Amino acid sequence: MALSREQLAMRVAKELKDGYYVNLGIGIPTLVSNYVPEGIEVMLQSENGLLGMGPFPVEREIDADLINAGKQTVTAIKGASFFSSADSFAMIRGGHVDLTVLGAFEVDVHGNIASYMIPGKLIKGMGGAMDLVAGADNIIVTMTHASKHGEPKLLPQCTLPLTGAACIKRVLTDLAFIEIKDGKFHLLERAPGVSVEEIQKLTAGELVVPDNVPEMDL
Amino acid sequence: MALSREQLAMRVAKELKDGYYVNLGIGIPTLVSNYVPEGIEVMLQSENGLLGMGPFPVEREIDADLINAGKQTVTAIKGASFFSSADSFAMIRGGHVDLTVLGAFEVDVHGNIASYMIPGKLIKGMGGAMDLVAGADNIIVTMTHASKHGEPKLLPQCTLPLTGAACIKRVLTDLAFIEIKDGKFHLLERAPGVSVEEIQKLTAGELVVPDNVPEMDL
Amino acid sequence: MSGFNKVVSSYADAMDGLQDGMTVLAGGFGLCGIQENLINEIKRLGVKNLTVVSNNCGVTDFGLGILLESKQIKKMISSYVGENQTFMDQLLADELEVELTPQGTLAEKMRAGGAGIPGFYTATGVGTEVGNGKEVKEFNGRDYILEEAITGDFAIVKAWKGDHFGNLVYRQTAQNFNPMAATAGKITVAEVEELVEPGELDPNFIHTPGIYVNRVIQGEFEKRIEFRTVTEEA
Amino acid sequence: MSGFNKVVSSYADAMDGLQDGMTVLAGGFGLCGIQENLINEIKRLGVKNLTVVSNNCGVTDFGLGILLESKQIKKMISSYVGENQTFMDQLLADELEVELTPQGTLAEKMRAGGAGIPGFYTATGVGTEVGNGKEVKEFNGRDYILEEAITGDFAIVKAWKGDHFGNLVYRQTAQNFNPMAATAGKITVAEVEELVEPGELDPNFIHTPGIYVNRVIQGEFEKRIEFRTVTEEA
Repeated sequence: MALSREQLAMRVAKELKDGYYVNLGIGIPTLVSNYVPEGIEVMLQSENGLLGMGPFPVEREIDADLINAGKQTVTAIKGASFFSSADSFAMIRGGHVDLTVLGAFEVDVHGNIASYMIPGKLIKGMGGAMDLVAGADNIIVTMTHASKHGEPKLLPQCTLPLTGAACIKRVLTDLAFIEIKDGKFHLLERAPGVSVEEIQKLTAGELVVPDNVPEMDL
Repeated sequence: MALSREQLAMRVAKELKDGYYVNLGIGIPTLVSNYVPEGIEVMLQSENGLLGMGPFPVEREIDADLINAGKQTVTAIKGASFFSSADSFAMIRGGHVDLTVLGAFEVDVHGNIASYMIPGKLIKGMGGAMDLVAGADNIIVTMTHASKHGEPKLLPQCTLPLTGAACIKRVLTDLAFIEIKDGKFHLLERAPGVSVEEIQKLTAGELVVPDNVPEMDL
Repeated sequence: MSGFNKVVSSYADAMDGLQDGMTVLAGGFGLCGIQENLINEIKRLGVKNLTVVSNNCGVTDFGLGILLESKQIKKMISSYVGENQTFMDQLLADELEVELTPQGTLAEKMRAGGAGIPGFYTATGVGTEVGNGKEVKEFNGRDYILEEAITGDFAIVKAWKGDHFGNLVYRQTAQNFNPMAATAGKITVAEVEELVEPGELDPNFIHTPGIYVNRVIQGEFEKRIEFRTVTEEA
Repeated sequence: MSGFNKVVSSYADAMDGLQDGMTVLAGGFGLCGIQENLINEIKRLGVKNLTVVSNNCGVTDFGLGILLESKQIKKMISSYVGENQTFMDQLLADELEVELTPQGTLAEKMRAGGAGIPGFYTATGVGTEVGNGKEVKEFNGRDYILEEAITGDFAIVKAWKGDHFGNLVYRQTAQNFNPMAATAGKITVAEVEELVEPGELDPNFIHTPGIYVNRVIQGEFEKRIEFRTVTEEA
């Protein structure tokens, strides 16, 4: 079975380590904060100028001055700090964030990522995504393995305008956890009950499949 | 009579305008703050991270955390702000300071200034002087017209390592107020009782002398 | 009156001198920390062909979006312009130019503009359309592109508290792009929630020193929220 | 214990890992805002051939000057090194390398190092010895030189207050180079006057967010004054 959005978030959460500063993109990545493992503390960075983002506020806590990068009302935890956008991206560009999780439209075997524009259809802008992929060493891309119409999103070469070149090493889809190296996709884990053949069929870029591909532990 | 240090400061103070942000270098420039004209307010910037520098503290106000760029204990006036060295030089380099007053060893007809090093003799470093002369549009150099041994310091070409190239337009010495343009010194004013001939004799770079050279109003 | 009293009493005075074709830098992120009344004044003035540098462009009927609606903006330099259908429509109809700029690069370009840094290198955008036509230089084995500073004829910023010297402090994530915009305008106008007495702001914790600010005005704010997300009370 | 408790209890732990030949960035301006006890610990460790990046080098018997005295420093990158005779002596005797760097450029190089900006252009130093051998580029008709970022194996900073997350606030002009140094060390160690409870520092006014700080220690400070200048009481 393909992973649900919540299961994707659960699998990503297993990559968290105690003391990590983490930037979570809009969508599935945001859900990761609900599954931080017991005994581990992480601090969330929101690129609009907040380190130490907390959960959504209860009604009476709502504050127009306290939002996340998705423009949603949020809270700040004890130990948080607020700062300017220049300072926020100094953190990001300077490689101080330990883990970045973000979505994508396409990823290819060279580690390229396309996530911000579909020419002629969707022109919203890259926001902070280009800075995030350029500044982070440790990135996990989360996305569905294929489009609604069954078109692969793991490609030999991205077709959409790139968000970043040669910067992605790990992709978690609803079907598989994949590493990118030496110009190939390497299958690390498969979603529970999903066969290697299914994954292979929906992967357009070259996929290296080891003898044993364990199921994900969620 | 050559101007005293206090008189130099008094003459510079006449160039202050209401609302000016001013950076005063160590030595004579510092004295300028004692002669701010009536009805005019200026705010002093100290490049170690203070806008709104006040006078020296009385004994009981002395605070090791509150010093000026000359490492002297100072005070802060109402409306002051403290900031980092990067933010301080952003102000300076970005041209936000209205007037910079600093000393020099030599100035030449091209507007070059040498003020920080005498090879083999004095190696203290440029501190903030290079940033100040590069960042300011409006600079007044204050110095003695000649060395103790009578050697001119207004030269056809600086002989010492430069602090800045082609950046100085106005020099106030103990003998004269001089403008630099078109590769020449232009005599604007002379110290009370000092003759044009005396000034001419102690100026090595080409000096343009108009028909009428008024005495300074102090 | 001292040259350091920068308080103006009307929005007309606050935006005096703004003309057709000028570049305006605006702080704010989405609808958070925006200069609600200064933007209204720009609309009232009716100046045209503005270049507006701002991370976003408001929504259709609030924030900078109202200047799109009135077709006063010729060009936007922004990182993200979703959430605004007018924007999309004008862009697709070729009525609007847009220069999409990565968010961190945009923030740094404004900071550079204020700090006398004409250009800097960043890895952001290397190998993408953002890098097209830009100089590439290698440092320590990695490629970086040259990005140039941005300055504006006007900068408009929104602060929490300000004093008559122009010292400003921002609140929480309403800070965002405001401090950088403040440094990079030839004329910087600050709209504050609360004008406080001189000396009331702690000099240790001023976000924007008054040297950057030319005019200060106290405003009334709606503070509209774009996405109201809540947790159920336990 | 949480991964965000960065408090160490001994100076040995604070400087653990410092080795011969490393680069150390140090905040401070003159003797103001210096890491008195971290510097003492470096002396105690006896590590040699250090490159030290700091605006000044203390005085003969206090601050970084004591590491000159003990000949632990191979190279200084500074803007101003007057006020220290040992420095002059070692320099003239060729026992010490020095890279004189304009103060604003030095501050910006450290900021750039922390901010992932490998290089930037500045007019400071154009046409002087500082510009020798550096790339010159014209922007809007003026020449600028390319300056490169500085980072360090260690950064040592001194703050007024800090919490166990590593959040720091500085006091008055003791801020100076400390915030930039904090961002540019692989390992950043903060010596604070007062360690406060989590939540005690206002999140709106944190000078250095904890993300930059690896270790925090509370110290006792002498706070020596270099030039004691006073006004007579009226």
